[in-house]
Amino acid sequence: MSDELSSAVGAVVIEAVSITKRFGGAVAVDDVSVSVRTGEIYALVGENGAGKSTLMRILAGVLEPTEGSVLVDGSPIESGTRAALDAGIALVHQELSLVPEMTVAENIMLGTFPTRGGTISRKEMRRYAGAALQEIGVSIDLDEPVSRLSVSLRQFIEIARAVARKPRVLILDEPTATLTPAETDYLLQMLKRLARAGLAIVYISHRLPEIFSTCDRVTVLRDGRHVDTMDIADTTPDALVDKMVGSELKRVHQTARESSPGDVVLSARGITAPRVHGIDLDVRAGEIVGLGGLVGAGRSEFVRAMLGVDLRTGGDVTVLVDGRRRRIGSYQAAVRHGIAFVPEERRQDGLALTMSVSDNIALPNRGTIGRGGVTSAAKQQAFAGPLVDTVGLRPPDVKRDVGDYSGGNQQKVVIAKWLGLRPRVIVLDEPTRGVDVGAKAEIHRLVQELADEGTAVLVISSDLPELLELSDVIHVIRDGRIAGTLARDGADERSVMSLAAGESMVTSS
Amino acid sequence: MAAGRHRIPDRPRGVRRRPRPESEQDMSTSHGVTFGDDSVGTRADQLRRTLGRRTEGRGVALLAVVLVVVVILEPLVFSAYPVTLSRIALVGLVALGLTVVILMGELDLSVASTAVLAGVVMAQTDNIAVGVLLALLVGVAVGLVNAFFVIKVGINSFIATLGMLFVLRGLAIVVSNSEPIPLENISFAISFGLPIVGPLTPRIVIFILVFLVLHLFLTRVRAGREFYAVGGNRQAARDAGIPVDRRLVTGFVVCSVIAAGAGAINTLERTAADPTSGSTVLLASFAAAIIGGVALTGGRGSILGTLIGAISLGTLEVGLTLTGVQVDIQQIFIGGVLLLAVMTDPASLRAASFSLRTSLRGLRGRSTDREPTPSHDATAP
Amino acid sequence: MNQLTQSPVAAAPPAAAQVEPVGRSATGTALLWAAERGIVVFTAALILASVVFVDGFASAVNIADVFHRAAPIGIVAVGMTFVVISGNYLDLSVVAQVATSAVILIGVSNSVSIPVAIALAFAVSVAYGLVNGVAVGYFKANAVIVTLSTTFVGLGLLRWLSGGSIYFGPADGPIESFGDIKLGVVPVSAIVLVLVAIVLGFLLSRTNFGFAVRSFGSNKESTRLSGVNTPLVVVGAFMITAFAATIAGFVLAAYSNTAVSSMSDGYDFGALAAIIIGGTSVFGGRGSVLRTVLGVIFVSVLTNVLVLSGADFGWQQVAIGSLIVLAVSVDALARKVSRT
Amino acid sequence: ACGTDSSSASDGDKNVYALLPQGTDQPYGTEYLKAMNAEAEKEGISLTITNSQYDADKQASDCQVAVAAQPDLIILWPAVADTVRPCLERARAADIPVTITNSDVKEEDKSLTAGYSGPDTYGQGVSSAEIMCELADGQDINILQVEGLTGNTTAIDRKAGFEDTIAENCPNVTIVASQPGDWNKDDSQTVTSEMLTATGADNIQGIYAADDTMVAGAIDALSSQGLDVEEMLITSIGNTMLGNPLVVSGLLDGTVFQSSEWDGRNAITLAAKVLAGEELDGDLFMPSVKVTAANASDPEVAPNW
Ligand SMILES: Nc1ncnc2c1ncn2[C@@H]1O[C@H](COP(=O)(O)OP(=O)(O)OP(=O)(O)O)[C@@H](O)[C@H]1O
Ligand SMILES: Nc1ncnc2c1ncn2[C@@H]1O[C@H](COP(=O)(O)OP(=O)(O)OP(=O)(O)O)[C@@H](O)[C@H]1O
Ligand SMILES: [Mg+2]
Ligand SMILES: [Mg+2]
Repeated sequence: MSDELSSAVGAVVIEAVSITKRFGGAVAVDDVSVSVRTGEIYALVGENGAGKSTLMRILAGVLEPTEGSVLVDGSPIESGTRAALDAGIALVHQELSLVPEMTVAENIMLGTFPTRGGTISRKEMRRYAGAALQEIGVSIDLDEPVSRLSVSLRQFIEIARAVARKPRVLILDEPTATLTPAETDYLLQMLKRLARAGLAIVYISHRLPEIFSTCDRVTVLRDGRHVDTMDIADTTPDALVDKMVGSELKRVHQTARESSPGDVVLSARGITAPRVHGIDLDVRAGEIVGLGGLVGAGRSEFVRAMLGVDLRTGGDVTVLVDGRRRRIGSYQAAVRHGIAFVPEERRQDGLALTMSVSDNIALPNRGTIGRGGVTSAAKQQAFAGPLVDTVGLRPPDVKRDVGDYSGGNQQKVVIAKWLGLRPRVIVLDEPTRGVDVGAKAEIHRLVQELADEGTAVLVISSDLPELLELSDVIHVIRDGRIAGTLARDGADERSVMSLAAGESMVTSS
Repeated sequence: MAAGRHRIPDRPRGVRRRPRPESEQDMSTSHGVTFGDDSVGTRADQLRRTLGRRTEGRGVALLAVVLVVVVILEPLVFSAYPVTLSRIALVGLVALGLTVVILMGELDLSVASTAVLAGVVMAQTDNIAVGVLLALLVGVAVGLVNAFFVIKVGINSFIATLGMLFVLRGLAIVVSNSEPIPLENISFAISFGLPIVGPLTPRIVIFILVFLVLHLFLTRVRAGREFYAVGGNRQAARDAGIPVDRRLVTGFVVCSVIAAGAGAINTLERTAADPTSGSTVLLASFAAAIIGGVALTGGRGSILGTLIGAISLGTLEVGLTLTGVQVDIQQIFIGGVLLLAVMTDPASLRAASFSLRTSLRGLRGRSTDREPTPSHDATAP
Repeated sequence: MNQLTQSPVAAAPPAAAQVEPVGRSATGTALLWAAERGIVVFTAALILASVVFVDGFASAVNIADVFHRAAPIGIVAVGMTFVVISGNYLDLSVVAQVATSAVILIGVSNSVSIPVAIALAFAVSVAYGLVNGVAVGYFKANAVIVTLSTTFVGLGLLRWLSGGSIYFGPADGPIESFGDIKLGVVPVSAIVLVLVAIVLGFLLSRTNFGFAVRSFGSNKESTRLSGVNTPLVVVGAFMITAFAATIAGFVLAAYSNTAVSSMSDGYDFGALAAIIIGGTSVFGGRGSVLRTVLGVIFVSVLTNVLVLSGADFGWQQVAIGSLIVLAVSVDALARKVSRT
Repeated sequence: ACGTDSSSASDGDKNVYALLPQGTDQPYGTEYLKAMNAEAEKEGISLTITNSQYDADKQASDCQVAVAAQPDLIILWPAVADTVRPCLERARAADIPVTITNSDVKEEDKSLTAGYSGPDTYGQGVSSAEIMCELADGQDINILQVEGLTGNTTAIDRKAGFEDTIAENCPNVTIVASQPGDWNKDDSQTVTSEMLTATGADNIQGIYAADDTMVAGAIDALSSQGLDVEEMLITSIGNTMLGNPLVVSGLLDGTVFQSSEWDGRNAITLAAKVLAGEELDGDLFMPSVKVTAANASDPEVAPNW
């Protein structure tokens, strides 16, 4: 197949012809046509729920279109992932789709295990997998089960899998959501390289800078409908955002928050845990403290150990409750004393996807809903209603299963869970990962409002602009230690990155 | 086709390979993207990691304990190993098939009933060969029905097979008119219970063969290995183009056929079909699999583990019988050992110590009045 | 009973890592509405048909018999619903628990006194709840094996200590006369079932504990991260099952005024069958006590009708099995239709 | 108790394996075991007892273990009579004598056994039927049958014995409905009540239950339906502590004495004879004494379980 690769750069490889996809009543994709040419990097943007993933899933044969067809080299391909793969279409899914218990090599070769005389040839498998990893310039122990790997590494393994298929069309659905800036740059370099070599690449991201630095053309989807397709050269980020949200978005620019920090509310001393080596940290009332660093630096581990979510091997944590310092022994104690935690793995740890929005929101607020431990669905829905409006859930249907909502909306629900408690402290781990610009702006607003109301906020983010915009102070973590601390004014992307990577020592008070 | 895809030259096609520029080099290292290969430490270190990936730990531990205890109390268990082996085969054969289904993240509660029905059907004819064939056909049929409900209708296997548990048992009673059916060719049936290979009876030989076949299938054969993907992350398996439904059908059929085979073997060894037999099969099989480290959530475990589980249970039972301890006390003992086995699993101990330590911390120092010492800036010198 | 509007089957098997969101068409929603009330419809239809076609079914005596069939296992099932919804499959040890409580009630009240017997029985049930709950909740051990083990230990102890013989209370003693109490055609056992169902139904659907149980069954980690003491929730679920089983033991013993250590054989999967026919998800999160009660009534009526029409034991089993599958299939198919 | 004997067996003791399908899990088995152990003490036999809980496969496996242990003798209570041939042959090959207890093996297998002690299970059904026939006294009556546990050997034999005899001796008695009561009082009570509903209570003149526990349930069902129990012709098997008082009080018209004590004791007596190489004069049958109001209070039919 890939012998035609070199031929006809710029010719249309894959074409979606007036695709419509309905899920029951809901229209996810509405009569959308797109086409991708060899050698180009083609961007697909839109808010959460715009239909990007659904459309891509249809191209990759994971979903059947309700109407319309997918053409490769002008001829329709039959449905099913197999057919799509054989036609040279490889999709890197938005949700990690790896088998935790299988090794890196097996995951890369999943579905195409090389066999020798009927039995799997481990040697071959390691060879191809190794080649694929080398192709993307990442080296990992091929025999490590992926369950042991970091989120970011898993992302690269997914990409390696796609590359190993020797695709002609490579589709990446928000691949950078779990990556740090450096890793993102690295990935983008790689994509350009692959494109130069004649691949057709479809790239989905909520991060416009990436789009503008990398892509050739961009299509905007809104509510499942095709809004516009432009050459990147002919548009600007603001124009793009307007097309995405459908109206003039009120943009929150570097509004240097007038933060007047109060007393230290959350105080951690000498926290140690696996991959965390003695971290001290204070968060004051009304202050937003950011934790920067590379994926794998141990930020998540630190906060999880600090809050008692995971086992803390050493150190101790106190929180200021009505003028008294309370020691936090267990995670439940933390919650009891008004600490809220928005975990990194939204779908796994943050939400019960098969339960309704109101169920999810009511859970941490059990104590305040009803009295004497007695509650009811009606009470819970009544309680959830206003919170859902506060975070701007769309659609604001508290009876709907959380699983039916798209990424950004799910994150809003996770935050809404905690607002009801009027928390003293809120800890957010990658709060806007995979969240669209609109929702992202709203979440930022929420976080800042919380701070303004005197909540002590601790944010982990691998999204530097976000970290810089939100944080009053940034602690940069490297290898489980604080590598440096930057005040708002002393902080910029470079200083953070250099601390994170440990290239040189930038310090400021 | 697949093979074709993978006959790649070391230089992957389509992409120009150029030595990665420095920048990228340290990009990949300096940003924690690179670890693993290079970080592979000493032999011991490597060994530890390989062991860390095994799922049979608990089974091995239990087996060790059992063997030590038994060797001290009742060496006869070993000197009369054919007896012990056939008890192990009795406990373990169905468990092997069940493991296949569990690895796919499904369950089959109907195995015991399948075995019973197969036996009863087998006894309907005088010709043993035909009978065994019929029995195995019952297995195939049951497997297909289970798979149909799980895949086509889309109800989960726990329920579908719970229903089948009742249906098949009922059919066995109906067909047999709720009475044991003696086999015609009793002399053959009896000889079937006698050793054929050295001291090993057909039951043991078949058990060993089934173990080997399944072990190879799940570790070496592509379709078999893909069962782990089906159980570990079904969506991923689908996305990767694995024919998940076909794998599921295979799994259910394999499991049911093995159960039916076990039913046929039992019927032969007893020289009669018994519609009320197999009361202990289902739970014993589950016990063997789970002790062996097979996770009911799928994707994790091994046939080897199940074998180890079966050996532990079988040996323990025989040993206890020989000690002649009162039956009730034997039961208490077996229960206790099982409970211990699952509770002393490393993961379990970790979970327990975690909740213990946190709750202890919760107790001491409910509140303290101290100002936080100013955060000394942890910047490196 | 808001649970009635919840889905009877698991939204996704545990293996599927990613839950596919579901949109619903009007027809689909309608179908689901019907399917989710499947058990109500089924039960109503069956009872109606029986009244019409099976003579003697509606007779006072027979209604009492249906209640007799439903009561003891129903009480067990109602309790076990908590374990099932918490995502822990089932509690096999109910067999041992029911037998133990029955034997203690009659054995001990013969030798000592009824209050002592009742106290002792509950003490034992607490032990069961603790061992099962701690092993599953705190040690994260697999519920099937844990409860299988406790069944072995429990029955072993019971038979070893009690001598395992048959116990029967004095004729017309308090226990027997309690068993004979009737409210019109409704025997006391059924009244107890209703009371237990009301209490536990309230506990499951209207209290924070029940809420935590359901939520835990749906997603253990998110429940823990919401500040719920999840191990304790598990202990609670097993504790409630144990209490229910103990009460079931009393009812069973009172009904026949006898107790044998083998009298509750088959209650484990029997109760589970009722729970599932009722439409509670075996993978946790969704279900209700009301559903379980309906499931139990359904099975009891069915068995009763089959006996009345002289069907032999084998066919009874076949019918029950087919029903488990049928009840759930209808719902699953409805979902399928509603999706596309 | 027994276990400790075997471990602390003095060399003089004979080692005997007793392969039983029930034990402390059943009332009968419990009393049986007591008698058996007591007698074994006397005879200086050290017992190793297994309980297969009516799982024929487990009993077969137990048998293999027993043979491997090379005891002086094996006492076998077949879980399922049709399935013991291999066990018998295995023991024969290892020339370990096997005595059968409680329910006998099939005719063609008897040559492999050293003797049988226990009730004539089929005969008990016969006796119970004979009582029923006498009570019926030639009139056309309809009766209900409550069977034992489905598929259980004893249940099957008693059913056969009863039905055959009724068909032969008194065709005027018709069994209009039959359901298993699983040896349980409560199950029996429910199914009886339901059978009455199905057949219409006033069409029924009699009830036969395969044991006293179940007949007690049946009687409760009658009285809770307000039917006149005295009127009904009721027979069963057992003469247990539950059944005997019912006979005395006249509610139960007749039952057949089955003594668990006799059964357990004679299993050992027989084994001891065989071990001592004594000549056996045929099988050792438990006298199937018919117990009616006439003799219910006699000491020799004092119930023991
Ligand atoms: N399997 C499904 N069943 C029902 N509705 C679905 C399903 N998958 C997606 N949807 C709905 O279709 C719409 C498009 O979802 P999709 O995931 O394609 O959006 P997206 O653009 O990828 O959002 P995000 O940027 O958060 O990934 C959403 O409203 C979503 O709720
Ligand atoms: N180098 C590594 N080796 C083993 N496991 C790792 C490594 N890096 C990360 N992980 C695992 O990945 C998971 C997520 O850690 P993560 O990479 O998120 O660290 P982090 O500093 O919190 O970065 P971020 O929170 O931005 O993702 C953790 O469970 C951690 O154990
Ligand atoms: Mg998406
Ligand atoms: Mg993290």
